[in-house]
Amino acid sequence: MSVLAADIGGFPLLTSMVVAPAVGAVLTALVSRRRPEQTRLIALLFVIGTGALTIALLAVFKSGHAGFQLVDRARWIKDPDISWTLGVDGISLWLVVLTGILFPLALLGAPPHHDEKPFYAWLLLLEAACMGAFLALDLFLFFVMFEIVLVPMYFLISGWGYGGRRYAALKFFLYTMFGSAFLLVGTIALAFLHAKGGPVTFDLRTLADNQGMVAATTARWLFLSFAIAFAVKVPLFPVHTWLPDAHTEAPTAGSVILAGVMLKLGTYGFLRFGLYLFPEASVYFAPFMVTLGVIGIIYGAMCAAMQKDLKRLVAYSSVAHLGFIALGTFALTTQGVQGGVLQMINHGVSTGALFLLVGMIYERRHTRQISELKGLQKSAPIMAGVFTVVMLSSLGLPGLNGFVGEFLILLGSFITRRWWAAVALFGVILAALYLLWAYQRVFHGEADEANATFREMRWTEGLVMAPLLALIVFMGVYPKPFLDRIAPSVDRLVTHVEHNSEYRQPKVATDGPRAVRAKVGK
Amino acid sequence: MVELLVFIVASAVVLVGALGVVFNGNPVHAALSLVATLFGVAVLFIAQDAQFLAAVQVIVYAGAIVVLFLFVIMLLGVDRSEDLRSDALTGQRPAAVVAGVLLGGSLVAVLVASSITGARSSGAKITTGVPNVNQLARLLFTDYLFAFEITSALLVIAVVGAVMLARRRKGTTVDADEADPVTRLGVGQDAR
Amino acid sequence: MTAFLGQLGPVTRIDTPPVAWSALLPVLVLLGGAIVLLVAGALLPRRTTFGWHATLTIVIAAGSIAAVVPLWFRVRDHGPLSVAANAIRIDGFALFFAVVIAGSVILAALLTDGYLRRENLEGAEPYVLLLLSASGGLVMASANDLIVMFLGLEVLSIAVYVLAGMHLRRLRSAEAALKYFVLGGFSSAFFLYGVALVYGATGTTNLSKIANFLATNVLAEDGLLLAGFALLLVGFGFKIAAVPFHSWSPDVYEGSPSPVVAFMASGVKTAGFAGLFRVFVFAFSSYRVDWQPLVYGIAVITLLVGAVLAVVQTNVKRMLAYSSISHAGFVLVGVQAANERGVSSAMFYLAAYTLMVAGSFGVATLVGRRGDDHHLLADYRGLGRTEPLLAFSFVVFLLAQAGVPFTSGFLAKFYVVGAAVDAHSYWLALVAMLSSVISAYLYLRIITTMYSDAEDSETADENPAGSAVPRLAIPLAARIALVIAVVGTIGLGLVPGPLHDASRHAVPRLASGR
Amino acid sequence: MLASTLGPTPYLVLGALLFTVGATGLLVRRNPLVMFMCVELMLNAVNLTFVTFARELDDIGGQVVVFFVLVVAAVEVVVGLGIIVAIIRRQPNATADDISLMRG
Amino acid sequence: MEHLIWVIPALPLAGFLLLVAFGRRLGEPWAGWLATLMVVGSFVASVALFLVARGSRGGENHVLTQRLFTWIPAGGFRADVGLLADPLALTMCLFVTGIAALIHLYSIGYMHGDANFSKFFIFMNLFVFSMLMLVLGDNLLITFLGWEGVGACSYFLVSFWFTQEANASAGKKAFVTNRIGDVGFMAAIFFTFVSVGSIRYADLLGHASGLATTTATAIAILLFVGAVGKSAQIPLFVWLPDAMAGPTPVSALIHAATMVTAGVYLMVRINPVLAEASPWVPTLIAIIGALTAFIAATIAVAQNDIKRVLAYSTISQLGYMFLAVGSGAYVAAIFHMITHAFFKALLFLGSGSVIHGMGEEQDMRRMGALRKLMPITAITFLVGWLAIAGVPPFAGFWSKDDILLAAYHKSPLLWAIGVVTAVLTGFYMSRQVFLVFFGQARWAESDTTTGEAEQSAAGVTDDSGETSTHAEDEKVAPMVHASASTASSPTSDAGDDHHDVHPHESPWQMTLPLVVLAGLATVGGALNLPFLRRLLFLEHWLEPVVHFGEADISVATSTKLVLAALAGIGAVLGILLAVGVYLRGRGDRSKIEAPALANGWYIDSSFAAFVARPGTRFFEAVAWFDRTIIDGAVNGVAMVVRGGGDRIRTLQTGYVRNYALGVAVGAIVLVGALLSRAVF
Repeated sequence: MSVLAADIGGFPLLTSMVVAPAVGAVLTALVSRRRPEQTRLIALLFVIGTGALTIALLAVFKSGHAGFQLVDRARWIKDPDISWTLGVDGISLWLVVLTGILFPLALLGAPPHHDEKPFYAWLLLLEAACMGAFLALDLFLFFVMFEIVLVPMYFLISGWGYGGRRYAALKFFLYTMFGSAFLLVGTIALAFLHAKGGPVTFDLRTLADNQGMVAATTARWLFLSFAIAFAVKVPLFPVHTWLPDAHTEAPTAGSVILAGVMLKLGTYGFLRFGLYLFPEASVYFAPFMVTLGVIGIIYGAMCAAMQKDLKRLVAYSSVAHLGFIALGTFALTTQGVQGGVLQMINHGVSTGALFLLVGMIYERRHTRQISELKGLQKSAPIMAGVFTVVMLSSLGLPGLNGFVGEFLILLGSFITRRWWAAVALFGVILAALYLLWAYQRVFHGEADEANATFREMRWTEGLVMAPLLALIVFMGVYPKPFLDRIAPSVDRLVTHVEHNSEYRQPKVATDGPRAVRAKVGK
Repeated sequence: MVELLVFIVASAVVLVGALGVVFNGNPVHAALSLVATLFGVAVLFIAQDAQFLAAVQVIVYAGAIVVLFLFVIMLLGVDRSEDLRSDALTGQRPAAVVAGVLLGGSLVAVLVASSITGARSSGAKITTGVPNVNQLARLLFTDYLFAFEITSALLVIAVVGAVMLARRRKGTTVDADEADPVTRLGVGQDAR
Repeated sequence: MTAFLGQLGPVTRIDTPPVAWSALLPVLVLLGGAIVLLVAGALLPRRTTFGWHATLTIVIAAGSIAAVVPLWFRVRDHGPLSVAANAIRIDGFALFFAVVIAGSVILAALLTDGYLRRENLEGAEPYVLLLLSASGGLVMASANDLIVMFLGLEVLSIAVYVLAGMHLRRLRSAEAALKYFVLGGFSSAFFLYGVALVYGATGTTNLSKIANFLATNVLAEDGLLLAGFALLLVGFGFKIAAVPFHSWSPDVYEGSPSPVVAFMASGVKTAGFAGLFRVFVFAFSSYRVDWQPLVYGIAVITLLVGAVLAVVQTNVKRMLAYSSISHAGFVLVGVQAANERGVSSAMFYLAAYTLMVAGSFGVATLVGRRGDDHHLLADYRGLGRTEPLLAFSFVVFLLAQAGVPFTSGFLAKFYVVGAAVDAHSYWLALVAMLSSVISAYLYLRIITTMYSDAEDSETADENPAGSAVPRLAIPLAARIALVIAVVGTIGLGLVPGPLHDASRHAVPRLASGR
Repeated sequence: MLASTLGPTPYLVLGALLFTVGATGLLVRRNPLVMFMCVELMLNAVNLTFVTFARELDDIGGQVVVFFVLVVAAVEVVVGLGIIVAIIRRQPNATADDISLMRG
Repeated sequence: MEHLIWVIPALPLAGFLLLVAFGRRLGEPWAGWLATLMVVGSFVASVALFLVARGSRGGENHVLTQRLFTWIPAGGFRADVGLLADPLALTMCLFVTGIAALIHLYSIGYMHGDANFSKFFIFMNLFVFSMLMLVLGDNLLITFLGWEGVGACSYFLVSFWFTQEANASAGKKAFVTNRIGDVGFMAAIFFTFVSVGSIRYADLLGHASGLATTTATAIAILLFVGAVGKSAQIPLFVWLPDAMAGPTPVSALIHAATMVTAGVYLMVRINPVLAEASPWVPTLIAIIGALTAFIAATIAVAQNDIKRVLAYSTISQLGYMFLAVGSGAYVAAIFHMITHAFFKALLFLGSGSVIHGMGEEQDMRRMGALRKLMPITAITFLVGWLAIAGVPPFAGFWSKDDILLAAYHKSPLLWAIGVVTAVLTGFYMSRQVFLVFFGQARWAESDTTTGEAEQSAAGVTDDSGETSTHAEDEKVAPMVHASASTASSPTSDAGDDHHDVHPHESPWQMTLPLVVLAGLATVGGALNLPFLRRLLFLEHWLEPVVHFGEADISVATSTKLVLAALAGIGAVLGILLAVGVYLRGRGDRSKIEAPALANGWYIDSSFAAFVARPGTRFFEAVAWFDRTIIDGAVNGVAMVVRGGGDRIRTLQTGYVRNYALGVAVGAIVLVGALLSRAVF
């Protein structure tokens, strides 16, 4: 079923994607403090190298396969059985690639103002952890990676953030750790209950593919414990309040990674460890999760509209966007889940780009207060143009990436949960409302004295934005290559859920017109 | 009958002595009350076939330990009587009484209700023919040999500890909060 | 002695039981070493340019560890050894703890050397007491008799009482000694009374016999026994600083000389747990349904109170003291599980914690500066800039205590929670993890303080905070200690296998419950 | 030798009471020396209990234990008094309540 | 040939991309010429395709399709980028590209000298591309792509002169209001997929007869919601008048001729579904259309801004089209759409020419007697006037007559509304023509008069509480709420430059399109002359598309003639009334131009007051809730921990005896707990 590393000449590609940035972090840390240019070089080298590895992964990934590919496996701890198992499938593939792309951009686009060395070291460490979390096929390994990301991010926020950074970093760390507490207990409980006194294993596939070892009610409890952790990470309403603070106070690179990559750990967790491990419980709790998602969409948008801080606004927009992803995931239809996976990438690209832009604005004006910005379009038309495209992507304009994901999510959820989707649709209106309003206040109007001398985008900044813009357009116009790789794994996941529960997704979701014709035929 | 009489008298002495320790404001008096208790306990030892222990009790406890107490009291001149009419710590005394009543109550209840467990000696029996000393000695060097050896470590600790603690250290106190910054940083000379 | 016995021979010949001295070697090395050191201390000058005392102590402790090695294999291949009329049981468990305790002696000794010089307190006595105390710990870990356990406890404790008051010019040191001593004596009395009650109920103080008795007899009236359990638990609870018997520990940790605290939090606590396991989990295992709820309750309040109180402290040593209480709660979770996983996880935890906490107090020792008085959080401000390596090592210890992956602390928690889950104590596991979230606040607070300059880091670039304060003097020995602790903490986090295997092997087979 | 007519209970109860008085005494007295004396009372109570059990169980082991307790008591007193001496030298006439620099 | 459908949208897209890349370098006027060329090319391609479609198979209508690539595949769902060139689409293509080409040409002159000249054409080309995708899409999603695309372009172009807050607000308002409709559209797509399993028109319309009535109703209503938003019908029409903030060519192209008619196109496109829906759906559409037509016309009567009059007029005319759709007269709707495109584009461009000539002056009260100074503009404008008023034989008469006939067939009441509206149309258009081109020249009048005029304008707007829009926008307004008045009071004319106004005729790039459009507006009726069946060209041409739903209107010829005559008389009546009031000066203008009308029946302001304000307040409440309750709970937990810590901390008194008490209590609890186990 799974394609082994041996298929590509035995090179442990996935492992190297985790190890490379970690090695880079250590090397960066070892360079003398007085050689900042060297640290930068090393960091860049490793981060771009890792990006290149992810592109290589894209090349060797076999797009027809549903199962895990390129699996690397090595025993780590004997009892309980914990192993370094990495593998990639359609669900994680793009997240890994996104990670590989966003990190170099964040590093290039938002260099630190002081203490380069630790900054780069932490950033590289963060990349290693994110990679590990997306690739882990061992529950324990995943938890480890899921948890360790907090540390570099904590240091990035508290070390290089803005005014309220300490509070924000602390809140971020503790809040997420609070969720992880449940996850750890749940993880261990699952493994032990699954073992039934036999050898305990944390191997994801073993645990997921042998359903029925854990009683249904127990599985629901376990699902809840997982869900709390992921809900905090996503974050879903009402456990989202760490996010605005963390996003706002984090340095630009931190915000980009936080929004672009780290939030996906939660949604990815729901897919990989929620639906896959607890199909029945996922179905059972789906109405609840979908409701949370929808509340997040509307609520996040409303809060976003009322923010006075541009970065905070973008942060709240993330709440809304991730609400969409949760909605799609727990719509439990192939469209919804595919849309969710795609939207993770879209959100990473768009919101990452937005944070980069907000960072650029901050660099120039040293304020994020919307009320202090005005008429920037006059002096910086190109930046305004870039901002416009990113904004339109974020509000889901067809032809840009945001739309494809959002549409699939709404379509998928409409199939099973009509009224939830109907409410979620209003989020689409609200998104236009708060983003355009913000754009208007920041870029439109007559620039006052402070904003009149606003500097246009530099070409280096443009270079950082270019790949993101290209992705925004490409994914909007031709998402097929993405969906083609996502689809088999998603279909397998949904089928897995169907096999292990009473739930069946409506025929129309899988068969399209044929399903309807068959019905009419009868 | 005799045992009962002995018990009543001895237990009275024990309790009165114990209460004396607690209620005598003057530490010297308290120490003397302690002696009474120790004697009472020694009597009760005898009443229960522990003659050697009774002797040791008198010699070591009453003879050595209490003397040590008195010695320190005199040495430090802390024989001022303590005012027992009030307690500066709010609630400490009533709480202590309540705690005492509860603790004593539950212990007594346990002992009264379930003293007989059916357990019997699994070690050396108390044989009436052999002198108590011999029996103790035999056990001390057989079953309790290791315990006996380890007490040596205790004694070494006592010696070293006493030496360390009682050594007169010159130099100012380093952390008295009242001390002014200068003396606070002042470093005293070693004893030697 | 033989001559003396020979004289008495005709009257009452006492056949001393055969003692396998080799099996007692780890303890004997420590005891004998202490005596040698005492003598050597009298011969060597008090103030030495080279840390002879510390070196000797380390050699002795290392010797003790070395003595464990052959025993370990012997025990592994031929089963546990009963020594000295079954008063001592040398099994994997005892040997594991022997290594941990001796290890904590090494770390403490490395820290003590520089400390004594700095505080003008040179002399061999502290090391002697350290070794003696450790020997008491070893005795506790291997005791198979309640009396031996009690004596081990006293040896362990009384030496530490003295060590707590070692820095006589510090009022706080003396106060710590007094508080520790008074409360220690108080709780020892409870413990002893518990021994008496158990003795009365079972007719013996030997743990094997007690276990046997409890497993084979059904007591009509078990009040005596249960009351004995309760009182024994008071004694152990005091030693491991479990709530509500913890109140001494913050004051004592704050007041005692920091290297001594390093030993208290690691060696002494470990020994206390070793005794707790020996008595409750091993000997009283058939009554576990009775005592498990108590331990459950104690664990919960210990976890929470420790964590919550740590949060509101401003003195780093007190913070660590309270966090140490919370950690004790974690180990109690392993105790509560009362299964093999629980024991081994607790052993792993204690071993890992020994490194972290010794390291932490090592840092506190150094930052305390002369007078051992700079322990406020504010004293750590800017440490990340002035002493990056020291700060980094502290970060490692703190993150490990917070349970961050790739440190020993994480795996320790993982194993303990696993044990609790295995025993179906899900809520306890959850409470434990949540308390570690609360504690994490504290650790992060310290870390943040270390890496924040002066009042506001925006302006700090021109005026590095550390410039006003002279650099810390970090003696070589302390450096070595910190390096050992850091390497151990991270190493165990990456490769927990050997230690975990050892802890698994060391657990004796437990009897099933009543 | 006295015949055992009384049974163990009165002795045990007396021990419990003695223990309680000692414990309570430690709680109510401020003089550290007297507090130590109270600890001695508690230890004596335990000793009495041991001896009683020894007779009840017909086991000399209980008496041996008392022997060790005596040693421990002695050592405790030595060290404890050492500590007190050290303290009183710095803070003459200090009571247990005065020694409370550290709290919270 | 059918493989070349893609050329039609591709050319403007290419123009867009080229201008994005090289627009600045090309500069003025070459960027404009490039854009125009692309659109002209697109028009040529459309014509070619039209000829192919018409020519093949002996006049049989031929449906051309082309599938370019799969856009979104997901499970059973599949959306292709597919083009469908059927008669309806081709009709739309022809007039969209044709008019767009003219307006592009016009814009070269109009935008002369603008700093962002090339940017303007970027958006214009993008708009044309989007519009063509909307029209040519072979499935709902491609239409939706275009649908949102034109919305976005509208946003860009309305707020093109972004430095003025009012323009920015208007753009935002347009987009957000449109989005409300778009949500309906999206929901309709979902419904379609769920019930048909496909979103291709071929599948939806081909299987329309198999749809359940409720499903068809739902789809139809939801798509109608989308149409209402896009085509500015009640209640979502408020954005269109504000959208006049954009440059005039934009108003002409987007907000008169093409984009706003997309809703009508959509309704016609799905006519088979409408036929399957409950009968109340068409009726509702007709009522909404009629009401919109009437109300907008009344508002147009009292407007002073030259473009606002036209904006309300557009809304009114769109109402006619929906009335036609609701009455089942799809051909009439399309017919009117085309003729409307001709004359309304003409009128807008004419007004643009006036504004251009007047130096950005838009207030009709400051114009007058321009016919001599701007002869070409005046003559073409007059043609437009007669066309929209419905004076035979101009284009408007024929199409409007068709609609009124269908309305009469549906319900005489609707017809009556239609006729009254026709009278109003004649009136307000005449008013405009007289104010602008006749009477006295008022642009040079003294400040006082102007000031008064301004003040009266201000007074009018004050009632709606909106004069301070700019300032309040910051506070009040994430909700759709902008400026009924702002567009009409350009801030640049605050009394410093209008003395220097020298009205002049516009350059040829601007007048040429006027002339062409005037010609079309004159003869446009020829597309569908009712005299002979053979002359009903449009009806024949569209037959294959609308045959499902087209109502069979069987009305006696005599009735037809009477109705036509009445419609013509109504138009003339309106004109005569205006002559009386505005040329002869009879009657009280102020009574006609009542504040209620000038302020659009207060619809916009009441929307602001009853929706936007409470909405904003609600949003604020949510944000407060988030800060205080949700986040407060989080911080509250932290505070509880700290507070608990501080509380428990007091137990740690520092007194050793207290500690001992703690130990004792602990011992008692333990003993008690264990003993309770022994006892129970």
